[in-house]
Amino acid sequence: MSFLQFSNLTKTYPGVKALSGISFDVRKGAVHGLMGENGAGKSTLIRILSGDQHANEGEIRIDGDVQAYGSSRDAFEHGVIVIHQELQLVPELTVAENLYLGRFPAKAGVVASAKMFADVTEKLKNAGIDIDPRQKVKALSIGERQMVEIAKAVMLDARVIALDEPTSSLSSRESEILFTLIDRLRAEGKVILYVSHRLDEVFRLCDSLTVLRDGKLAAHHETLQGVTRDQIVAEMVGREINDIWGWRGREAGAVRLKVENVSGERLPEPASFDVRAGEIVGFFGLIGAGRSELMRLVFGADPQFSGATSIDGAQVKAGNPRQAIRSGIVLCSEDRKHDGILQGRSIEENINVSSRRHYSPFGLLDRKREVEVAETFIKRLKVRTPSRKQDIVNLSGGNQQKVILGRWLAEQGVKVLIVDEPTRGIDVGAKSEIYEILYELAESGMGIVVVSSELPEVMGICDRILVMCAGKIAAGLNRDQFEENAILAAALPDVKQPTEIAY
Amino acid sequence: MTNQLKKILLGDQGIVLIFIVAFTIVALLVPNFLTERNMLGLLQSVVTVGIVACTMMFCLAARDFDLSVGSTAAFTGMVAVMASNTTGSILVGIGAALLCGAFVGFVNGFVIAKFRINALITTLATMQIVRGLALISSDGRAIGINDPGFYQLALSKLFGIPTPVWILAGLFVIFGFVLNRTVFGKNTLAIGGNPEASRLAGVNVDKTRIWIFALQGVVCAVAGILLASRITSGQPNAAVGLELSVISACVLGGVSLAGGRATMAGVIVGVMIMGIAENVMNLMNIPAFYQYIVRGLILLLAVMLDNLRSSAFIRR
Amino acid sequence: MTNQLKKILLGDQGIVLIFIVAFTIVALLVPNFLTERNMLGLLQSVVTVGIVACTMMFCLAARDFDLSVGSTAAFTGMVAVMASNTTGSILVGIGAALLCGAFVGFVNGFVIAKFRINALITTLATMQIVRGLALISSDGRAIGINDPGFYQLALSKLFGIPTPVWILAGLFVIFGFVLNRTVFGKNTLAIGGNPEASRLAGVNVDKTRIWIFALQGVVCAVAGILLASRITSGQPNAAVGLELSVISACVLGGVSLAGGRATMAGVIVGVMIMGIAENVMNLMNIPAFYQYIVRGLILLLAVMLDNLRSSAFIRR
Amino acid sequence: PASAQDAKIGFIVKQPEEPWFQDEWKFADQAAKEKGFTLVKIGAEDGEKLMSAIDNLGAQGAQGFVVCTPDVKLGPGIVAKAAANNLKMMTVDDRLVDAAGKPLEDVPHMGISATKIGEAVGQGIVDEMKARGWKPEEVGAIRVSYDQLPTAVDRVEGAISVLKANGFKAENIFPAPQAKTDTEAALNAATVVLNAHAGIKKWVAFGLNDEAVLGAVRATESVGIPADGVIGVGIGGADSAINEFKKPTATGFVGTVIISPKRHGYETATNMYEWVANGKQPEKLTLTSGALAKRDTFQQVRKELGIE
Ligand SMILES: Nc1ncnc2c1ncn2[C@@H]1O[C@H](COP(=O)(O)OP(=O)(O)OP(=O)(O)O)[C@@H](O)[C@H]1O
Ligand SMILES: Nc1ncnc2c1ncn2[C@@H]1O[C@H](COP(=O)(O)OP(=O)(O)OP(=O)(O)O)[C@@H](O)[C@H]1O
Ligand SMILES: [Mg+2]
Ligand SMILES: [Mg+2]
Repeated sequence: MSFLQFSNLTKTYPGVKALSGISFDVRKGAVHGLMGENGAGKSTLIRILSGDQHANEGEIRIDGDVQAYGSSRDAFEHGVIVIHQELQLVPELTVAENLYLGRFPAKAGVVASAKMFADVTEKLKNAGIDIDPRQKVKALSIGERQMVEIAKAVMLDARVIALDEPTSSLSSRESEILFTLIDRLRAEGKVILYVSHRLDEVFRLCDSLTVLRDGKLAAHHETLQGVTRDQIVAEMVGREINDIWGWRGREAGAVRLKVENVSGERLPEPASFDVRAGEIVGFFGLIGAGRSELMRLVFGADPQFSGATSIDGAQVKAGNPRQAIRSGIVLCSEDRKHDGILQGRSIEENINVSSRRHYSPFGLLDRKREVEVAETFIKRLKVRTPSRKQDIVNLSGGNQQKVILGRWLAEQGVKVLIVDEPTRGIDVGAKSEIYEILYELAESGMGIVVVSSELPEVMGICDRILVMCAGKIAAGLNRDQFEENAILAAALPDVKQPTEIAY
Repeated sequence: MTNQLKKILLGDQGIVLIFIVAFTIVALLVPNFLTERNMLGLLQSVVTVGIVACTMMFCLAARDFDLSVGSTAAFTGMVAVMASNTTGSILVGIGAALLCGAFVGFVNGFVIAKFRINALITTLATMQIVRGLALISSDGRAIGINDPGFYQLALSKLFGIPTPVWILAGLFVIFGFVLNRTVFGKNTLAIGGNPEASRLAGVNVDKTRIWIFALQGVVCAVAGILLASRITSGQPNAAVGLELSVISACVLGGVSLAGGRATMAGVIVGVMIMGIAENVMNLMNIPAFYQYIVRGLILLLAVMLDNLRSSAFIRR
Repeated sequence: MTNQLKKILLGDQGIVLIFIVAFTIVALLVPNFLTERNMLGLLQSVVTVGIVACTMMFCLAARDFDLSVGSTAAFTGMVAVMASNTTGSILVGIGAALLCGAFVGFVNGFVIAKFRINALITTLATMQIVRGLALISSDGRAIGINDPGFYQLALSKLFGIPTPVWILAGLFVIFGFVLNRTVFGKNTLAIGGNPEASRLAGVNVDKTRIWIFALQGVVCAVAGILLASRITSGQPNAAVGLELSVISACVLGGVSLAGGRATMAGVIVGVMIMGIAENVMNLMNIPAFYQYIVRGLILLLAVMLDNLRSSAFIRR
Repeated sequence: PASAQDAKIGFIVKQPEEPWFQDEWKFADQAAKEKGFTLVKIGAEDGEKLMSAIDNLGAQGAQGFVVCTPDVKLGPGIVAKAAANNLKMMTVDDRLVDAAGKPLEDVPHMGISATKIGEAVGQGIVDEMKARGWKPEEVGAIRVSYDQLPTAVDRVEGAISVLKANGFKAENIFPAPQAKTDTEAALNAATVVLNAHAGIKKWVAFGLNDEAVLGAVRATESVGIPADGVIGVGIGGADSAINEFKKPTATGFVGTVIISPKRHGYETATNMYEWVANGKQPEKLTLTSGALAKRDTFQQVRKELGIE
């Protein structure tokens, strides 16, 4: 019996047809997957379901009733809860307040704080999420914030729950918490729409699946029995991809990046590691393990308390990203919204912002060159956009991520490239393109650091993995030592004995 | 536990600490400052700014901006005087002024929230329009209060403290409570902190913003009525430039112009710092032209100290 | 291709369209408006606001704020007059004024960028300090220009158009170029779009901000010198409230107070709309009190139209 | 010479919101109605607006204007601007001066000097003190000052000169600088002075205008000094001052020096009209005088000045 029905949904933005005539049904008590390339229209569909955007044509029915709500609040009152792709939290409020935002428990307008905190503590515990409800959200790491978002979905009583890439910066352990929660919800008979670029998850979780391509319905599977990964990939990207990782070996050269005893405010324990020329080093860990913070310290985004970083033997000035870039080290941050995109500026400007110093004589722009650079990376990374002049905030999440990556790939004279969750929200097709680029860069002698919460990814593309746990580098493994359980074990805080760091 | 202590001293409310230190120094150094009479005079002199700062705090916390407060205070003061003169009832006058204030505020809020027009431009426009109304309705002249009972609003005292000061204190308590303990206050902070997230979480952003501006209007009317009572007439030129004083007091008190951050204690301190600065400059007979310079330096010093304090905290 | 056309008409520069329509209507309806004399008068009347708007655009685009422009213009005007009176050389006077302007701007920028102090408070402080300096240096009275050659700055004409208007046009061209064609301009917009991201992308945020304020100071000095020449004296009370006019002109011209968005064409139109409004109200003999209301309504109307236009475009 | 129908005359004032200038305009309007010419009223708060206003008049085809300038030092600039626009001009209230500070004698002027008004205020205070039998040494004076405005300085200095000449000691005169020119600012500034000198029981107050003095009087009331211990004399005869006289009981606001807006408005406009229409040049200098109005005399004074 179909409980949630989409019929003929169509949505256009200026210059973009985001959805055209999408129709499909979802059963009660089913987890329904939604997949598709970046910019295929998944988030748009979800945004329409949430009442945040309005379709140009078509309708949504829940339990047979046409939904004609005009805002997120209406949608909520109709039993629809949506967790959006971009984190939607208020940094200055506490975790509990964020969870209850829009529906505070109150008597005569006065918030019943004690009840609220008790309630949240209890529910977070039940859900297996370990976050202090009295903490302000601004003090949480990205991954922790994502867990807060997830808590939102399970805390409230809803008929339909839509999750837009909820695991994009979670490692498998935290994802597992989410999956347990989803299983529970499924058992309660809720309808769940689940957007993800991770195929494993889709197979682990979903009962049925819809694939979108270019805003159109590319495939609909009532059941996933007998459906193969390759088939879905082909439906999504219109071609076959045999091995997304496509790893190929190369000789590591001399040490390029040497990090010694670096510590900072959020990373009290000094950390040391190095990266050789032509080497791709992966950093794995659970959320809050301190990987991002370590990279920010190395790059100089945050002030260092101690330690030193050198590239090819030359000391890098600490605490100054500008100097770091000039000495050949760049960081593509995990938080694209806060640290990446220049709001209100075009794709072209977002790509050129750093690299243009190489082709701007006397501070004057070389507009031809800027267009060239922008077009090159739009093409190479398959950014889906009507024009390079498009405001970056109008792009889909994955496409924004590609533009930010493009900014750093366009940079010249890079010796060490650090990418933090580089494929966060990026589709399978584009992922393999990005890996290919990383290999090429490594082959040209660059040292590369990949921070990722996706274990298959680090295992798939790295030559060496460093595992971080509770702010310390807990283990190091060479490619021939890669083994899922060993890596996970090292990442877990209760395993006290660090394995011998390789080489 | 020392950490806990540090947090209180150096945390959000740190400007309070600076204030206490500064107050002590001033009290010791400036003769005639810490007399009962001067303290009462000081408190009365900050009534207008203080009252309006209560709601301006909400306005700024929600990432909005209101330039029309001075005009509204002047206009509602006129309305109170005119209405009570015509009807012979002070209560009717006060009621009319509060209504007019609420109306101006509501219009501001409605235009800003519903038509999505920049708050700066909207309130700049209403600032002009309302000032024009005040001037037109009185033909540009001050209007005297007929019923001496009206003066009593400002002159009467309770336990030796003038009524306006009690009203100010009451508003501080009320709005402090509203900001921290009510859904309305939390929603205000949420809207300022992340408008998009608040909207998606189902906060009625438009309604909240309209309410904030309407409240601001009412509170301006309270200030306007007290001001009229204090100067025993409605003056169309009153309270010019009030907006800048109020906004600076708020920002000085740690309210972020980028929204999402505000504390009542901070705002009170901001208001008091500005009031004390004026008071002390006059007590010390600083010549008018040098007062400009001193005023500027005090502003700078206050925020710099606050900054030093908080960055020292962060580095730890 | 009609799409292309639509984009131009309704895109970023749409306010230009509104302006052209409004201008035509005014020219047809208001007698004496479209005469050469009135046009020249109009242009001269917007020189001060227009000049300062050039750099205020950068300031706002970088998410900053500058309230000190009025004081700086007055102060530098005084400096120009005093220095040229004492030395007998107009050039020395101009040089001294430009230097003082740059210095004030640099201090603003330095304090804001390096000590991370709120721009509103900082420039409010310098606004007071600089106004105080202007008053002190002249004892509060205007200082007449000794050398009549100084008047020529404002009175002289080139091809029938007064020099200040040429200077204004020149600055429009220069700053339009700087905004769109230089790294400095792009960095300004990037900082406004996302200061943290810009820092991490290697933009020298502090330096850029300091430069913006220093430039703003120099440009205020240009405005101050021309103003002094126009009113044949240095006046410590000149240009009070200039900051609000300039900021409104910019915002009217589509510069976002949240940073990251600005176009020179928009700012020019914003400046012209404000100038035309004043001009037409005087041509039409609108009584002073009603001018307030009309001014407010025009402001509202202009942004509302701009809004309607852009939302109509989005809906399509 | 232009005929009445197309005679157009500008009347520019520095503070259009002030009741005084409103009155000047009102009387100028009356002249325009009687003579049948067009009057263009423009407010110009600073030098730049003034220059634009003159351009604007030129563009409208006016033949002449009357101006009360925001600053007398603008003299040469205004004269040049008027000439450039081919406009006849005369000044009212404030007389233009050149760079050296000498009055521009060529420009016809009607007015009263700021110092003179101040002296009238001082005299009013001194007379009242004598009537009440106060001794100068037991009295404090509040000088509500707004030194940013040169006229304001001249007015209060005028008052002080008379006070001193009548035995007032300089150290008993306390400045209360107001941050803005409204009543509230004066009130706050005066309160500080009163509190700082709590020992003094008798006070006199003077300032830039009625509003300033009213603020000082309100301050005495709020600190509990009875009305018979206060002598405030304002300037202007604005409605806020008249309101004081209409209050059921006398306040410390004893009097106000009224200047006649009728002569300043009506006569200057008429003179300018005669000049542009009939080529009859006005007098180079006409000085008017202020009159002190008190609670019992204000109606009569106003009638004499042609205001009622
Ligand atoms: N506000 C907007 N203005 C213009 N175009 C938009 C806007 N929002 C989305 N789009 C476009 O609509 C298309 C669909 O976007 P959507 O966000 O639904 O993609 P998605 O499938 O969620 O992609 P991703 O996997 O990257 O999140 C994209 O091409 C995007 O550029
Ligand atoms: N802005 C902040 N203020 C204070 N503490 C923070 C802040 N951001 C992160 N932290 C804390 O610093 C620790 C390290 O976070 P970091 O982001 O480096 O972890 P991570 O390994 O990259 O994991 P994630 O997947 O969550 O990003 C976390 O415990 C987090 O709570
Ligand atoms: Mg998406
Ligand atoms: Mg991370």
